[in-house]
Order: sequence, then C-alpha cells, then structure tokens
Amino acid sequence: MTASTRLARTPAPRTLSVRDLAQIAIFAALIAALGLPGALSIGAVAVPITFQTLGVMLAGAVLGARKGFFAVLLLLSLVAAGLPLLSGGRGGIVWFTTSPSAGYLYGWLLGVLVIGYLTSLLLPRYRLWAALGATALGGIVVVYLVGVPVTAINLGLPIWVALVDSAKFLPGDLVKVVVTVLVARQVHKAYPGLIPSRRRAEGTATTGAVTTAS
Amino acid sequence: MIGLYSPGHSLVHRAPMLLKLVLLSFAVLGVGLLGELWQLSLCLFAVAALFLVARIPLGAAWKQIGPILWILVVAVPLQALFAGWATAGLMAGRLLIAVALAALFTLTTTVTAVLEGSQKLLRPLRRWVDADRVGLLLALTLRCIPLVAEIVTEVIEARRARGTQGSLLALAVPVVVRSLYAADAIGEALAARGLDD
Amino acid sequence: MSTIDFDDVSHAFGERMVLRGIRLHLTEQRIGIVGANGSGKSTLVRLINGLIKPDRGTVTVDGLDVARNAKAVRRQVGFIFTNPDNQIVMPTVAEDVAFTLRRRGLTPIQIATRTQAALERFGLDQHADHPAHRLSGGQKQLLALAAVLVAEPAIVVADEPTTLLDARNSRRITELLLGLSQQVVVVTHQLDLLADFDRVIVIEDGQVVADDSPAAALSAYRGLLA
Amino acid sequence: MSTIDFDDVSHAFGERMVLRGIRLHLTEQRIGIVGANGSGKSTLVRLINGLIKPDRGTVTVDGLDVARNAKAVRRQVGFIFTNPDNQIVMPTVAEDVAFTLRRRGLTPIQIATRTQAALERFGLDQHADHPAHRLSGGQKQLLALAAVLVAEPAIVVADEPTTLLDARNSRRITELLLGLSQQVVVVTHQLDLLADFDRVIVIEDGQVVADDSPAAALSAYRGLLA
Ligand SMILES: Nc1ncnc2c1ncn2[C@@H]1O[C@H](COP(=O)(O)OP(=O)(O)OP(=O)(O)O)[C@@H](O)[C@H]1O
Ligand SMILES: Nc1ncnc2c1ncn2[C@@H]1O[C@H](COP(=O)(O)OP(=O)(O)OP(=O)(O)O)[C@@H](O)[C@H]1O
Ligand SMILES: O=C(O)CCCC[C@@H]1SC[C@@H]2NC(=O)N[C@@H]21
Ligand SMILES: [Mg+2]
Ligand SMILES: [Mg+2]
Repeated sequence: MTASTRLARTPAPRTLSVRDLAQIAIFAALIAALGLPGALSIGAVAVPITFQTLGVMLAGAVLGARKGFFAVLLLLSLVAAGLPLLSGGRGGIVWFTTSPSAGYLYGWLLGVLVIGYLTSLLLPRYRLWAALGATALGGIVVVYLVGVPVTAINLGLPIWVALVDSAKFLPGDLVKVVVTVLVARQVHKAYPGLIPSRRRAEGTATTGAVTTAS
Repeated sequence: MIGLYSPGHSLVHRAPMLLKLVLLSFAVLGVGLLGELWQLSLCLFAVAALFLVARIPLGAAWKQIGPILWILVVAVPLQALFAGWATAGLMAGRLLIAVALAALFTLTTTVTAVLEGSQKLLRPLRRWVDADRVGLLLALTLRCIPLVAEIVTEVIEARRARGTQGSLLALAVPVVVRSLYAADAIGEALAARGLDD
Repeated sequence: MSTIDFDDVSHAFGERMVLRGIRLHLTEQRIGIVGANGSGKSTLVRLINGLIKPDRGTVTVDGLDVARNAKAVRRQVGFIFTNPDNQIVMPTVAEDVAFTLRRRGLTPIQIATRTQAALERFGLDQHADHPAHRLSGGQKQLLALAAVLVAEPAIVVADEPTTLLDARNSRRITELLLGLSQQVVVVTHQLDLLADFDRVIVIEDGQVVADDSPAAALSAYRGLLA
Repeated sequence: MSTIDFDDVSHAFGERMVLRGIRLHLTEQRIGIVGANGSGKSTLVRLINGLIKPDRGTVTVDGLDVARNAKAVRRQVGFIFTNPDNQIVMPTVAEDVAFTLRRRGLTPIQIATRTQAALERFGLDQHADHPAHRLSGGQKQLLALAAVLVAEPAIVVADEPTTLLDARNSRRITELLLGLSQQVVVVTHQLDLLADFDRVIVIEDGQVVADDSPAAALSAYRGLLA
C-alpha cells in the first residue's frame, strides 16, 4: 500500500520490487493459461486465432508498459526455451524465426508497450472511448504492423495478400479490445494504484483513492 | 521442467546449448543464401540425418514439423501464383530446413539447459540485467501457471454457486483481481525468504 | 420449509468412493452436518446445489432434480464457502452483492434498492464502494452472506463458514445464520455451534452413521472420535 | 534464545492507526499472539522481519534494527504464512526448498545435501521432484516449513499457519512447530493450541492488553470477547 502510494507521486523507480516481479510472473502465467483452450486456424495463411492476444492486451492495460512488457517477454522467453506455452501446446524457437506468425509475437512486445504507456496517460480516470482507442492502437494496429510484413516475408507472399488475410483476426481482436478495456476498468477499481499515473494534476487523486482503500 | 524435450544421449543431445544455438543461426542464414533446388535437397538430407543421429521418435518429430507442412500445402500454390514454381519451391525448402533445425534444437535441449545458457549469455550485461532475477522470474512463472489455473476453477465454481453464469467479463475480472492479490502474497513470501527489494 | 431429498446417492472421485448410498429426507429448518476430515461432508452439500453431479442416485430440492435443473435449483439454494475470498467475484462490495441479482429480470432501480438493503442488514453500507478483497476476514464473510441472501433463496447451505474467523466474528456469523428465516444446512467442526439445531447428521467414511437431535448425534460423534 | 524488542512502535495504513505504542521484550522460547480480526496481529509479526517498516519506534532482533538491516534480520527470522499456496515460489518441491539457500555462498553440493536433509525431516523426500502445486494442503504447509527451516533461522514466526488446513493436518503442523528447538512466535485463533506456550500476548485495537502465562492471558482474552 505504502509502496503504491509512493509510486503515484514519484517517477517509476529503476529496479523492480519483489511485488512487481510476482505480478509480472503471474501475468505471464495468465497469458500462458489463455493458450490452454487451444487455437483456431482458418484461411490461407496459418496464423492462429488465439485467446493469448487478450492476455497481452490485459498485461498492458492492467500492469502498464514496463511490467506488462516484461510479462510478455517472460512468456516468450519460456516459449523460446522450449516450453509448450503457445496456444495449442506449441513451443520452441521455430515460432520466432520462420513461422508465418513470428512477427505477431514481436508485435505483442511492441503492442503491450504502447497500450501500457497510453493507459498510464489515461489513468486515473480511464475514460471508456479513449481507453478503447488506446487498446486498439496498441493491440491491433501495432501488432499487425509487425505481424503482417513478417508473414509476407516468411511465406514469400506479396504484402497485400498477408494484409487481406489478417482481416480474419479483426472481429475477434475487436472483441478482445472491448473485453480488455472493461476488465481493466473494473480491475483498477478493485486494485487501485497498479499503474502510476503520468498525469501530474490527477496524480494526487490516485493517491487519495489508494488511501481510502486501506 | 520437461517442455518438449525428447530424452536421449546422442551427440546432438550432449552438445553444449550455446554451440547448438550458434550453429543453428548460421545454418538458417546459410540456407537463406542458397539459390538452387539441388543444394537445398542436399541440406534436407543432412538435416534428416541429424534427426536419425539424435534418434528422435517419429511422432515427436512430426508434432514439430507437421504443422509447417500444412502451411506449405496452402502457401506454395499461392506463392507459385505470384512468383512461379521455382521460387515457391526454394521458399518451401528453406522454410522446411529452418523449421526442422529449430525443432531439433528444441527436442534435444532441456529447458533447464536453455535457461542456464541464457543466464550465462546475460552475464556480460550484468550492469543492466540481474541474471539471477531473470532466472527467478522464469521459475516463478512456471509455478504460477497452476496457481492461475486453480484461481480460474475456483471463480467458475463461485459463479456457478451464485446461479449466475455471467459473461466472459464476469469471469475475467475476478480471475485478474485474485491473481493480483495472489501476486502480492507471493511477493511478500519472496521478501520473507531473503529476496530483498 | 423446503424438502431436500437424497435418494440412494453415491459418488466417487476417480477410484475413491466418497459417498455411498446416502438416503436423506431433510425438511427441518436447521440442519447440522459433522464428521471427520475427508468423510464426505463437503461433497454432500455440494450435491445440494449441483456443484457436483452424483454418479448414482438423485438429489432433489422440492421435487426438482438437481442434476437436470441445476440452474433453477441454484436460485433456491444459496451457498457459502469456507474461504470468503473464493466467492467474491466483483471488484467492489456493492457490485459483488448486485452480481447475484443479474439476469433475474429486475430493473436497475430494484437491483440498487435490494443491494442497498442487503448491505445495511449486514452493516456493510459504509463500505459499498470499497474494493471487496481489501475487507477484513470477518467483513468478507459478511459480504458473502449478503451476496447470497440478497437473492432470497429458500435454502442456505454453508460449508464451514466460520473457520477463518476469530471468536467474535465467528459468533456473529453463527448468530446471523441461526437468525435466518430460511432453511439452513451448515457443515462445521465447531460442535458447540449446533446446540440449537433441529437435526444433526454425522457422516463417517461416506455414510450417514448418526442422524438425530443435536445432543444424541453429537454424543454419537464424540463416541466415534474417541 | 534470541531477543526481540519493540520500542514504542506505532504503525498506520493510510489514515488508520493499526499499532499504537507497542513495547515488548520477547525472550521466551514459545510466544503466542491472539486477538480479534483486524486487531493488528499480522502487522505486529510482519514487523519482526521487516516485511513492514514501522512508522514510529524501532523493532530490533538481537540488537539489530530491523528497518535498517532487513536483509541480515531475515536470515535470522523464518516466516510461515497462512496460505501455503502463496509461499511456494518454485515449480518443484526440491527447487522450492533450495531457493531459500541461494545467495548464501554455498556450493551446489552443499545446497543439495541440505535440501535433501530438510525434505527427509518433513517426510517430503518422496516428492522431491514433484510439482509443488500437486501436494495436499497439509503437505504444502510442510513444504513451507521445510523451506524456512533449511536455512536454520534462530526464530520462526508463523501467522495463523494452520487456518486453511483440516484438523488432521493442522495438528501435525502444530506439533512440528511445538517440537522446534528454535524460538517460535505463533499468531493463532485456535486458543487450545497455546496451552504449552511460555507466554501469550493479547492484542486489541493495536495495543497489548494482556501479556501473561497462557492461562491468564487467554482468560483475559475470553473476558474481552464476552
Ligand atoms: N475434486 C476432488 N477430486 C478428487 N478427490 C476429491 C475431490 N474433492 C474431494 N475429494 C476427496 O473426497 C474425500 C471427501 O472429501 P470432502 O471434501 O467431501 O470431505 P469433508 O468431509 O468435507 O472433509 P473436510 O472436513 O476436510 O472438509 C476426500 O478424501 C477428498 O480428498
Ligand atoms: N496492506 C494494508 N493496507 C491497508 N490496510 C491494511 C493492510 N494490512 C492490514 N490493514 C488493516 O490494518 C488492520 C490490522 O490488520 P492486521 O492484518 O494486522 O490484523 P490481524 O490482527 O492480523 O487480523 P486477522 O485476524 O483478520 O488476520 C486491519 O484493519 C486491516 O484492514
Ligand atoms: O501462437 C502463435 O504462434 C502466434 C499467434 C499470433 C496470433 C496473432 S496476434 C494478432 C492476431 N489475433 C489473433 O487472434 N491471432 C493473430
Ligand atoms: Mg469440507
Ligand atoms: Mg492476520
């Protein structure tokens, strides 16, 4: 409690606290768990539709840029090391090199940073439409921006084919964006003070919320 | 920590993890430079030989390489349409070799070896990265996966008992919130066991 | 009062038989269940609102088969778990209580009114917007009760509801349970709590070994333990 | 035995004063702490190994100021939490015990030997390579004890270590704690557990209201509750 109060006032400290470490680990675990229901592959290009993108968006919107980034990086490192934590029980370095979906994985890292940063600008108010925009920008635009070209390169296809094909993700990913924002809104209520707000004027408002919570 | 490892004592299994990783990267790069189908075919044979040397069971190998074959079945005709069959064949060959080699690495290297190897790799960066903490985080995540699974089960049961199935939202919110409170408790336990802030 | 019927109910987890041929006809208002660890008490009460489906036999509540009409039965049967943390599903206290009232065809105003009333009844109205997980242990268990009772179930089932509480809170929850006008089924290890109950059932190794007034059942149970 | 000293310690969470001017000089081997939910017991014991730093006053262990030397003090003070699930931090049983021994300048062989010895002592050697989460609740708490005791702390602090366990497991953990040669500080709601303790402290609303032999302290506590 006192730690998060302090966070709300001063810029983020350089090192991660043990509580941060635990939050990062449990979110990496959460993304892994979201892979358990499996993956759905449809269309010409075999990039799966997966719940794990929801976990990635949540990591950014709930933990913020820094911790969220580490959570995703952690999960990906374990996958690279050979643990079957991608949806459908896949793992190993293949999925980061020659796989058509490799780019999306790097896109996750960039996307979580964008969502986390924009969310910290929105907090403590977390206005619905702004949050939807921020999450869609990081969770869809940025992720596809990296993912689509890599699909094209790895499969030797023109980029527009990969782009057209990626449209199949849109409905699902839009739902994930909405779910992420609604969940994050509730979570910030149930557990105030997770992301230090970058707004000076309203920074004190966060502190107030935290104190009344105790 | 078993992962996708296929146990064995072959030369491929015993080779140091970092050496395998370096060889793998060079091989993938090299294959990318080859421009003739016959060269690729030779490489493909070499890779198959490596699988034999490592005595990888057919099933385990198929589980890793099978998915890419399906991708090729769709992608090769598509590519042939845009760039001709020769290019499509080259692309398919390169992809297959790279995937097979990466799979071989994963199948013959334990997760522990990879993690220890990467901690070694991180050592030169020790001014910025605490390799010990990285190792801790990796292990902690493995511990947390069953914990999250347990939380999901408990939340589903609680919702059911209250007669409201609710939406995906009413599942996700409590799971995330309880995970965060569990993280607090774990953080505290870490501190109590001597992991300082 | 409602009628809860167990008709030759057996249940196993994997190889392990946990309940064997249970026959019970429960109509009293206050029913206590005691027994050693692992004897099958929790399994028994979970059957009452279909959290577990029996392998053999049927459980009915007011004639409704629980396995087949779980949804309808769960509106009649409120369930309190041991660990209040496990039953909080919404971020704040008021939202958690209101959650129970969803999909019951109530207007938002009705939901708000009933939620407010339930919070007042359990002394939680001061904490309506408080993050639910940050309440004290006793308050969390009160919240669990409020969240269950707001739906006005005909039966309240509680599985060791006071285990995590101190003596004062434990007494408070017990008194609240005893004061309910509903039918109440309570599993507990605190035998003194059962003195005023109408009927006490002793479970041993998946079977009913005593089923009597509190005094008689408890002395049978103490005999078993000795 | 070690000496734990609280010198005029106060602590608040936000606005709420949780401990007020605590003065204690603890030298006995077995010390029990009781009190109502929210009275400040957990806060008090967390101060002993610097998990919380006091707002005012100092806590010292064998003369070492906990707030300033948290690291050194934590090697002396082992801590057992209520929920066994949350204190297991490594995937397998043996790894979790070995975790405590990191950064102590031991060789891998020394670590392995001591880990093995600790597992044997608590009857967990059969499960060394099992995933820790598959253990039963009681075994998990045994693992927590093994993981703390492998470092041979001078003091063991336990905050309601048996609350989430069933009666059988609870008895086993209690007996183990009582059998330790170390100084032991235990917070509990199970008053009967404290009969053989050397000293029992009653906390009420952030203050020490009784501090005596078990019999005297517990009768004071029962009086408070009535
Ligand atoms: N989900 C499950 N899977 C496998 N076994 C189970 C499960 N739930 C309970 N059991 C086993 O069934 C038996 C009866 O369990 P139950 O929880 O009904 O006992 P109980 O009487 O409630 O005990 P306690 O007093 O400890 O709560 C125990 O041996 C338990 O290990
Ligand atoms: N991290 C925290 N932030 C805010 N308030 C807290 C925090 N920890 C404890 N409190 C509050 O401080 C008071 C004392 O808490 P503490 O956990 O020390 O009580 P306790 O005696 O251990 O109670 P219990 O028997 O329920 O475990 C309570 O009112 C609690 O709500
Ligand atoms: O599992 C993998 O190999 C990577 C999956 C990448 C999936 C991408 S992320 C954005 C888009 N939305 C989905 O549901 N799937 C793709
Ligand atoms: Mg039970
Ligand atoms: Mg406490």
